[in-house]
Amino acid sequence: MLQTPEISPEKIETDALYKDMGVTDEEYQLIKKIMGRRPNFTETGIFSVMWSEHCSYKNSKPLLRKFPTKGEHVLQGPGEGAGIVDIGDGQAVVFKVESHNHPSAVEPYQGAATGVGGIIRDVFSMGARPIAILNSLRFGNLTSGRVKYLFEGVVDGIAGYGNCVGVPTVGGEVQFDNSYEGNPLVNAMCVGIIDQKDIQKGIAAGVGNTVIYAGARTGRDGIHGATFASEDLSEESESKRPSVQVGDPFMEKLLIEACLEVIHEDALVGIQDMGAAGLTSSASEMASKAGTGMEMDLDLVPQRELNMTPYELMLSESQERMLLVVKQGQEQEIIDVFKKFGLEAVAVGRVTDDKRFRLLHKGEVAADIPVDSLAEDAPVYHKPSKVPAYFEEFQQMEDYYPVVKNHSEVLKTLLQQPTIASKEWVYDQYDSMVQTNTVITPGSDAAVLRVRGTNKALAMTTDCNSRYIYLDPATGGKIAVAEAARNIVCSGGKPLALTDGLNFGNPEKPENFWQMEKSVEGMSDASLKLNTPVISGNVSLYNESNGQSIFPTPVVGMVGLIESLDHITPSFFQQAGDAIYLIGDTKAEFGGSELQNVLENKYFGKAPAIDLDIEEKRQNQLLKAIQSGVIASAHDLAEGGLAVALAESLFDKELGCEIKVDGDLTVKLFSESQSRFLVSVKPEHQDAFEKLVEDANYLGKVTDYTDIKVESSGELVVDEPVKNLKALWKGAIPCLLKSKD
Amino acid sequence: MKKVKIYITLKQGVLDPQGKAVQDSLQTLGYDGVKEARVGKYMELTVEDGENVEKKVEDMCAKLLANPVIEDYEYTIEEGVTQ
Amino acid sequence: MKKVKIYITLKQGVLDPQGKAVQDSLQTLGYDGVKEARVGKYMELTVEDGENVEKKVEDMCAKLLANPVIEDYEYTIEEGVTQ
Amino acid sequence: MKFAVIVFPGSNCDRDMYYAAKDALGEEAELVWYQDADLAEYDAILLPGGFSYGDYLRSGAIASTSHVVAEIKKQAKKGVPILGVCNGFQILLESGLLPGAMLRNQKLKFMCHYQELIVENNKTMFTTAYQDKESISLPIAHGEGNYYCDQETLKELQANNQIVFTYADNPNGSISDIAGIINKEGNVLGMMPHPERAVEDILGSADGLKLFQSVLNNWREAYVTNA
Ligand SMILES: Nc1ncnc2c1ncn2[C@@H]1O[C@H](COP(=O)(O)OP(=O)(O)O)[C@@H](O)[C@H]1O
Ligand SMILES: [Mg+2]
Repeated sequence: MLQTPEISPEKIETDALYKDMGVTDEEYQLIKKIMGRRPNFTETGIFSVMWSEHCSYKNSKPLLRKFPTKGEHVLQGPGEGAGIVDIGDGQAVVFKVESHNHPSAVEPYQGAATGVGGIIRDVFSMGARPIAILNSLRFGNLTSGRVKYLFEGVVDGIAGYGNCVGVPTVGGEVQFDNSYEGNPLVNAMCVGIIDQKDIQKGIAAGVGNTVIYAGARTGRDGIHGATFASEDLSEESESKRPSVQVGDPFMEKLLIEACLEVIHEDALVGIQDMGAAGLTSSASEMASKAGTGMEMDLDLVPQRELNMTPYELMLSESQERMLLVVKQGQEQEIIDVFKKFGLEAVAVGRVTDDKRFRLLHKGEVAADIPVDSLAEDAPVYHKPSKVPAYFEEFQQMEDYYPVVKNHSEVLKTLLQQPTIASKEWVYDQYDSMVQTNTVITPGSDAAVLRVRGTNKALAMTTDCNSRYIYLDPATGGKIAVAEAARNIVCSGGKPLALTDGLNFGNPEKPENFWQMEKSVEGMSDASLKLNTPVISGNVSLYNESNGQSIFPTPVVGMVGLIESLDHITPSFFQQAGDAIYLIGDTKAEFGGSELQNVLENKYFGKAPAIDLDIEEKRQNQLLKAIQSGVIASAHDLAEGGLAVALAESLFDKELGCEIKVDGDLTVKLFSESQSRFLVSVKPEHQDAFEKLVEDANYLGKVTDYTDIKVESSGELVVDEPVKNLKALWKGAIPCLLKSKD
Repeated sequence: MKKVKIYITLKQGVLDPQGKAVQDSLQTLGYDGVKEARVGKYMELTVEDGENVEKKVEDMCAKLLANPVIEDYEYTIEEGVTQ
Repeated sequence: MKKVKIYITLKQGVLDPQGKAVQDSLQTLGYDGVKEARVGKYMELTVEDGENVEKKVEDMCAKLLANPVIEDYEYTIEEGVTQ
Repeated sequence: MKFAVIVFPGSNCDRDMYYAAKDALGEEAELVWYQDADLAEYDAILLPGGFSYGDYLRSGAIASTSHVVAEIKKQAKKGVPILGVCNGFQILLESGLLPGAMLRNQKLKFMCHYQELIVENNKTMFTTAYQDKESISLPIAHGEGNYYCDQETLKELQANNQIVFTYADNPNGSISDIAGIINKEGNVLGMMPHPERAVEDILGSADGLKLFQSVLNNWREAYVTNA
């Protein structure tokens, strides 16, 4: 790889070369003012990455402030590597979501793999042991060869990295829609467990203390990755390919073990992973947070390649690296721990009292910047926002009502839609059981992991129906949070908190900014109501290809606490004879529905309505019912409505059911009205159940002859062997992948 | 039939964890003369004679066999080899 | 320094699912002249000059780099290559 | 009884194995870092799954050259029970303690799910708690579990009853559906499925616990009751 040529400060200004690094004219002037001179090449590079959206959240900060972030159990909100929530017994759960969209569009395997590696580091840098990985993926339609390549590569990359580091991948979601064709989304979430006394922070405290660099050597990988992530994807990005990083999960596994040992050393003051913008962001943030400065000698940084410039060393995004601040004089203690695992750890600098970020290279000062200007004091923009024309048009439309003749056929078609079809092809490639805590493996509403040594368990999920958010971001934002909470409740958990992955298009387009604004407002309303504060998150903007934005996709990652192992509840029917109930009302709501997509090949109209009071009430009542032991299974209704939920509930044990519905059959079977659950209850628990849950409608029974039978007005309108449906549902994705385009 | 031999290597500068592991392990075994190890792929294709074999092989490498983002490739084409 | 190039291939008779997959994908892409594909490994070692380089390389291959149950190997040693 | 769980750089089922021996079985167990290789004090040695050395080069290859494997060979000669699971099995193959080699799964994908197995030999020190031909369910989680050996070796394995577990529905292309084999002497077992992941009902199956119980029972019979 070529060395990046140095350019003189004068030339950077006169030729406005800072623009190539993503710095605007105004920002350049501001930098000049802060510096009191022209920044040199390295300094300009440092500002450019630290002031990119990826590191500074300059466009999203004003929105993020709207999120409720406090709660009685929250120990650490947004701002550190990951958020932390108390789960009792002196323990806490740590989690965060991270996007790796643009790298995955260019090199799907490595892009996804390094995304997983990065989010794991965020979690163990807090001192927590990573116990689970989830993901949230979006692709274009699986009919295109390129999309298949991206999909297969991304899944392979997640598996390749996660399996090797020994953290189980326990859940996630995948949706397929045209808007992601050129810009797939790859969001990964990591969950960890920690003893509260071990919680670490990424601070460079204690003037005179030593800065230690640990892990992989620095190469020319991913230079400018952070700015790259903050640009639209275009033909030109293809030529930026060398900026793709390559991950080494083996190194990461050793780093996890070494860091979890290091946190017990008295010598350790602060620790942070080197994520986006590598050494630059970790070092400057650690100093800025502690109110100190830092001086590093770049000649001491372990290097993989020859003749690396300060610019390259500071901007490299080589993976599997950590930065530690260690008490002066006790460096060896720390170095020895890394050594045991065959890892390099070297002192590269020290904490200073002058609040400056100073870098030495070959005996010269390569950069000298007031450290707060890189972190706390980075610029913040309030972008203009404008209601998109499409939204106003959608709001004025008549309610969409689909015409369905053969309900059985429609059910079959729905089950084969890749968004609804079984994701077994995906999660079979993930080691979902390593660490032997996984009680509910992928394929259910939420994954469940027991907390070893206690009688508790954690439920976790990622969710986001971006179609609703596209139609109506405020409503869709509420639904995304509510849906995640529903999945937690169905598994027997009390939702604790959430992490968000905000994936949007270019924020400079006022319509996009409006989508961001409204979805954040919707999500905030729901988080407040459902008492699930936002404890961490990630923003990924500029998700566009050829000028076309993705559907707004604010992914919700949620974790819930299951107070007793007895409360763990499966999502599928358990036994013939059990009564089936639908909790909640069904209205004619088809805007953004899977059925609309099947029939019209697009989404339009109004999103389904959601009433957060009702949502909260139903979730509470269902959770109570689960905790009192009267629920055999619980599943939330999502894409495809009741018919799809019924079928899904039957597949695992290959049971049958006989149910009756009255009224408008199309609405009853396929509407996507919100706040609904499908539950099964043992006959002896029916009375108790009906007392606990208000809006429960009896539908029928689970049967042991394996057909799904739906009767309406005395007529059998669906009568299909469950085996056949299951074969269609399971086969859909593998079949699409095999077919030639 | 032609026998095509394809050598796929990681681009200069791209991290090669596998090569590193091999080198370390060789050193542990006492082969400390090994200063660097890089691990790539080797493929042998048996291809029907025909027009433009070279052009086709070039295409196959660029489109499928190598990942141009991180890999380089070279190949040789041998005549009339029977296996 | 010497540059050692090592080619590791699956033994004749050992099924090569990866080779089969490569051949299938090439055919899907329209390269139906490809009658067989075998996938192996290619390594480049940079080794210090010294005595018995050849013997050492032979040893490394036999002891670590190839698994004799399933793999064959060949190598070439090039003189004085500077990278 | 005292179990050693060998931890290589990159092992990741080491704790799972440890908990199986310690909590589920209720015996003593220790995690032994590959460099601290004095194995004399242990009654059984467990080689856990994972990705030792990242599975770089070939799975298990680099680990098999380490000093601790020489030590394990010594213990094997003495008759100490040695169990290699998944990557542990691959290490046993690469080090020559068991015959054959692993190829990538036929479908070239990593796979993780419960798989039905048949206990083909319930006379080994690892399987006496199972019924002959018992059908059990254990998780598999591997990308290179496609067991291969030449015909001669296969005949020998069959003739000596060395095939201990087979897959009821071969997931990876293994020759003769082989899921686990034992050495001729009967004290070194290698298997791809994970018994240590199936030692509690809450994890979906406790079928793997019987394997550990077999080892314990046979050890007690040999050393405790005779003492
Ligand atoms: N990318 C993925 N990784 C792991 N598991 C997945 C993935 N996508 C889907 N799953 C699993 O498949 C099951 C069904 O997913 P989905 O249809 O999205 O469920 P829901 O609508 O209930 O959220 C879930 O258990 C989920 O964890
Ligand atoms: Mg669900």
